[in-house]
Amino acid sequence: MPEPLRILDPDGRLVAASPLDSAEIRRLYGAMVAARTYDRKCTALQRQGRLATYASFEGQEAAQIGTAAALRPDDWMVASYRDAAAMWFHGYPWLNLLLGRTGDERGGSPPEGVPVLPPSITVGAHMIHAVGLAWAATLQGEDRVAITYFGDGATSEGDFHEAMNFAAVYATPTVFVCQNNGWAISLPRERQTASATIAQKADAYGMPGVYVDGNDLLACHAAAADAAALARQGGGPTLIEAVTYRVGPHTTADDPGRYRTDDEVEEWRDRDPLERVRRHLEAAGEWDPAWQQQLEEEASADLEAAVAEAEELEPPGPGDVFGGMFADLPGHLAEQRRLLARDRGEG
Amino acid sequence: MPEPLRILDPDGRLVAASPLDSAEIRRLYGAMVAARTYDRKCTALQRQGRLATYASFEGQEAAQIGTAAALRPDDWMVASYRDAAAMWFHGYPWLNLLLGRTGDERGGSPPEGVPVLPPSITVGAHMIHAVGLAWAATLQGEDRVAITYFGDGATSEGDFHEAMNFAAVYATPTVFVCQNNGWAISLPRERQTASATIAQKADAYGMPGVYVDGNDLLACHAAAADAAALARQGGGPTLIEAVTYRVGPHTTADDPGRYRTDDEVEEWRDRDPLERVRRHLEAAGEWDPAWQQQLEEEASADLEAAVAEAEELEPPGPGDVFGGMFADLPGHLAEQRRLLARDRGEG
Amino acid sequence: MAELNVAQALNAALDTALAADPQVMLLGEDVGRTGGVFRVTDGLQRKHGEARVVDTPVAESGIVGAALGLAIGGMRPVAEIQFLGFAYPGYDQLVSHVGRIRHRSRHRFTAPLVVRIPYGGGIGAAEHHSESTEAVFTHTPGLKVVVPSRPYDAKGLLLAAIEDPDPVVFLEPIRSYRAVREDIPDEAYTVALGEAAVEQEGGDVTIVAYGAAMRDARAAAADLAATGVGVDLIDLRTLVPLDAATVLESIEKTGRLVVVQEGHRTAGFAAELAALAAERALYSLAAPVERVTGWDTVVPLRRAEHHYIPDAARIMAAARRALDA
Amino acid sequence: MAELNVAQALNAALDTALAADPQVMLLGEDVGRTGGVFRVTDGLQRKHGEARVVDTPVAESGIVGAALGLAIGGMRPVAEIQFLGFAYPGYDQLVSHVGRIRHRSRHRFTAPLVVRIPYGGGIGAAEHHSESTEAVFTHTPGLKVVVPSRPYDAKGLLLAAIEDPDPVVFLEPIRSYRAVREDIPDEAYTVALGEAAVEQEGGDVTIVAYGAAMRDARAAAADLAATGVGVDLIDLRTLVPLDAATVLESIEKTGRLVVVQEGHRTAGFAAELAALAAERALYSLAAPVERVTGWDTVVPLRRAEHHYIPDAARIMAAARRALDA
Ligand SMILES: Cc1ncc(C[n+]2csc(CCOP(=O)(O)OP(=O)(O)O)c2C)c(N)n1
Ligand SMILES: Cc1ncc(C[n+]2csc(CCOP(=O)(O)OP(=O)(O)O)c2C)c(N)n1
Ligand SMILES: [Mg+2]
Ligand SMILES: [Mg+2]
Repeated sequence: MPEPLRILDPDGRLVAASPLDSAEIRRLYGAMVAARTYDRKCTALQRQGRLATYASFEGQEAAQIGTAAALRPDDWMVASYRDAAAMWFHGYPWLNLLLGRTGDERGGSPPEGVPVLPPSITVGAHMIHAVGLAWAATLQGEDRVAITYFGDGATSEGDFHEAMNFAAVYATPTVFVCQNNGWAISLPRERQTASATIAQKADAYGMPGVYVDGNDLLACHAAAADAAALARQGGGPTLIEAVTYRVGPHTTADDPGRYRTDDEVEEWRDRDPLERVRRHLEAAGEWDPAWQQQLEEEASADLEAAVAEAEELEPPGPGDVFGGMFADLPGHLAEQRRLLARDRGEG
Repeated sequence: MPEPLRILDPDGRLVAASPLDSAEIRRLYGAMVAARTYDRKCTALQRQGRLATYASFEGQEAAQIGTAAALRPDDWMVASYRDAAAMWFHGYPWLNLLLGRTGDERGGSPPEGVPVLPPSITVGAHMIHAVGLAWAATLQGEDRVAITYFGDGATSEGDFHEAMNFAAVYATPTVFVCQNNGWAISLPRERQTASATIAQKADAYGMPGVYVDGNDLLACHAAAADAAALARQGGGPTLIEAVTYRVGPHTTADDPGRYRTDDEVEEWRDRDPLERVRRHLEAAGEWDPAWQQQLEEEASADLEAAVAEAEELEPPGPGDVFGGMFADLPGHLAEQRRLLARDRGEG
Repeated sequence: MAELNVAQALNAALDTALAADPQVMLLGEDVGRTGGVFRVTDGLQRKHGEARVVDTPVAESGIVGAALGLAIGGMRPVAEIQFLGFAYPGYDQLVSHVGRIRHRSRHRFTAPLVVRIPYGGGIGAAEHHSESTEAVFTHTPGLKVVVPSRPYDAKGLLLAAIEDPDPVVFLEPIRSYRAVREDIPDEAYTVALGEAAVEQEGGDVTIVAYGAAMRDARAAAADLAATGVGVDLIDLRTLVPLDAATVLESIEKTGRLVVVQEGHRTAGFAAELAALAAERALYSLAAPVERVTGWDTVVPLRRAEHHYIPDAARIMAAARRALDA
Repeated sequence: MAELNVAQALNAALDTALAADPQVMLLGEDVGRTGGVFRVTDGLQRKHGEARVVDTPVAESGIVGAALGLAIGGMRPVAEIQFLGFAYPGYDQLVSHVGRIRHRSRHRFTAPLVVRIPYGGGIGAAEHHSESTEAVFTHTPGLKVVVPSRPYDAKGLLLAAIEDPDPVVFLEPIRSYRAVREDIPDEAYTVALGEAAVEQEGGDVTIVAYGAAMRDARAAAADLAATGVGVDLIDLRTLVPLDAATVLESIEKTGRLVVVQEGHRTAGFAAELAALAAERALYSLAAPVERVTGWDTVVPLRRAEHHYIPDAARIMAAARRALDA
């Protein structure tokens, strides 16, 4: 195993120069706290039956916020069901994320101008969309980059291969971020693929691969910043493997006790990405409990408001079922809507 | 570019110890001559309208015969539309190959016990079948190996990736032979993928990759023999990239003049794999024109016989159309066969 | 005898097959250690070993393609695709190779394999987790398509599918996994592929359904019967090969056909049954054929799913129209 | 005006679109340097540049998925899949993402793209080169499905498809590429999607077909007309959205429906048309609906293909049965 790129060690000490000043580190720490607050809240809401199945990202906040923070606001983001932290940080509102989790497609429509696609539920198919988006930007003479997030399991899908190959062949400005969180539901990373690292797969496409400590906010930011800069200059794509861990279950429907030990989980809890930054800030006199409390309270307030708004929305009606399929409702769907109304005694 | 594995240089001189004695080299040379005779004959027959589209393998005889000669008779072979030389050498009769080319599915049924699947027409999907076959052999306690042939273009398909990954994860005894013949129809190798070599893609799966002079019969044999031995001992799969060239058109329907220069073709003609072995044998006093003539005449005779047999066969009837789908003709197909007869005024 | 639900009956069938035939093996995502996301393979890896109950990487084309190679090589693989919405990456292997290898090789090489796939909605799942695109598989030459609706059939049909010399796509109705229990014989038994079940007889109207929709069809049939309407209720159980005779016989008797299908409407399997009636029972039809189907839309998520999935009320409404025509 | 065959008319449409809209681009295997295996894109790369006419690696899922990303990003990609038999690896992208992104994002992100696919048999090609599985795409929500049968429509429908704000699967009948020529206006024009063409009117029997099968349908209709039979001959041109009104109107007039479809029989698009008749025109039907289709088999190779593909003789036989019923 190569040594992962690391800037902040597990005790919060800098082992290399920080790419960010302390104000920015504080901002990102605040974002990680907000993201974790969201994550815990969703798990709680799901237990109360107020959300459908939820996939926790606890433990992966640094990998998501660190890389997302390296983007320009107009860069495209194409992420998956476990990447709410990155999506939110890049402008996708909590409300939309929550709506999706209540089972309401309206969550998939972020505010105009937010360059973040709805989360991909299928594993693997979405990376090529980031390749196409980056390609489009180049063809249009824009220097926008597209970042895509996926897991260790997703690298086994043929679509990962085709996306990586297209990106390298056309040198599209795409940043591939693999959050290797150790597991794909019940399959451990070492049985997902026989390669020592996922980063080394980049070489198969003639693209640089970077192996990063995914629980190190600063290292994740540095890796993504370099990849984005390279892409923006026409240097083509990069694959980043952020080594992290899924501390929670795969989803609220999963029972990790069936396939992994608590010791393994505890080990990773000790490497918590938030705690690492907190220690760093505290040592620098940039953190105190009051601020922590303030961050958590602000995040909770924002989320309470978003939850309330989501739950007040009228449930989608037949109009929403048929109306989203095409720009204009075609005859056969108008007819089917009529049939539904007739069956319901409304037509 | 790394130096490809080479044993016989372009002038037919040994640059390393030969893995084969001269009797065996003579046998394989004879096979290459027979294969080329078949290839030329098919192109001629196609021009006369006696065959459907034909894909010539001229220039790739060493890559195919050399690797196939390293197999045990009971090893599985899963190859493509351009691999007739390898298939025939491993026991798939000329008759079956010709029948396929006349547009007769009966060609797909080799004699009982010949462990060679009908040629794959789709690009990419067949490699995983060789993984499954090799896996089955292991589960059944047999030490059979499965070899699969594919082109440089096939490495871009997602199925290549999934096959390579499964083979490495389960350490199946599979030998992947990529004949990099420089072109995928009109797409040159360097625009198929941005990696310097195809062999290096093996590392993405934690599997050995070998870069071989595909016009060197002895090097191809050595690489395949090593890979097969490793697989047989439970060492898992190997990827072999045999660097060669498609001297003819993609198929008889293709016009290479649209995408490549004659100079490039001539350059490769000078590296002809048969001529290389011929020079080696001649220098050793093991070749003379009479023997050459004998080889060609024997091959032609065999092929004439096979062509005659193929063309004498009654064309397939409705029974063949419906009869091959399931072990027993199900009711709906019996009904459809009846409908056809009725439309034809026979029912 | 044991009282089992559909998931348990399927588990029992797989256990039986693994015990009876050393060539039988299971492969798929999370089928081993966790026993599958629906627990259908629960405990089977512990009992039959990691070599025969195999957790695979996340790669559906690889799963189906490897199963084909295994089958040609003499094994009897039972592959699982985690949800029908994730079967599409493996569709090329099914249509281009699994369904063709026998024909391509004129019986020299064959594919005795089963692909188990949980399908259908009704549990408020995420996108792609509620698909009902069985019609695509029925339109794919060389595949048999089986859809059980109840525990007894689930075990018997799955054992028949595993024994079958040809590839079978075996669709398991997600919302029926734990809905009902039936007494299931402990020993092995098969329910023949290609035979529909007439669950209820009556002379007035024919209701044809399968899989998850059977629950709603049964409810509608019961309500209709309660109002004195005679219903022929047919559970197709196998879509390919279709038991056309049983369906036609009933139509000839009732003259009224209601077909229930959760899948999308256009060119769905209900269209095939309507076509069957229009071709081979036209003169018996006393009323227009009624298709009660899902729509040509994405299956809605949790909050709007009920607008999509055919329910007993819609089936009742259709039957009433047929009766009043 | 120029006399063009289907392949040339399509080439003209693409040339027009590339010249008119800088966002339009072509991508696919061998579409650039060689101009496609059927020469439909001949000369376009030379004229419009390598950035806009792009040769891709051999990866159909990548082609469709990249086209989706390009479309969301503001381009108007026209992707080519070399043959329908090679579209299946890209089917997941079509069903899971291309047809859904608008719905998933409630119109925020859209996929104005076209996937051109040569389809159908009749040229004695190798396995996988003669597929006619259009029904699968018609069963896929969010996709429009267009199938031209003649040069004039080929250009007009393709330009309409490229202009359309939603994804269109554009199926090009291989054996019609060079079969007939028509006078084609040099300038841009569109043929509206969703509108069938009534090519011939007569009161006795309705023959509905599309794409490659139109040639045989026309031949049969001509022979029937010659024997004094009045034929309504309908070329659907667009399968989704279907012009049901035109078909129903004709059935109500003739009472006899013959549907021609080269695709496999079970749950094919012909079944949808038969269902339409059984649901919405039952009382007009004077004879059983006749489906003239390909079979639920692999499309046979060169030496047996004629047993599979519906020809004029089979269409005639079906029409006669309908008339004699
Ligand atoms: C194409 C596809 N196959 C299977 C699934 C079911 N599934 C959902 S998540 C998952 C595991 C993904 O693991 P990984 O890529 O490591 O992401 P993680 O969940 O660990 O973040 C699987 C198999 C899916 N959603 N899509
Ligand atoms: C899945 C699939 N896509 C496309 C094709 C059309 N096609 C046939 S051969 C070929 C090029 C293959 O190139 P390569 O793999 O290098 O093999 P070669 O023909 O050079 O031997 C293509 C694109 C196909 N047969 N299958
Ligand atoms: Mg993971
Ligand atoms: Mg090649």
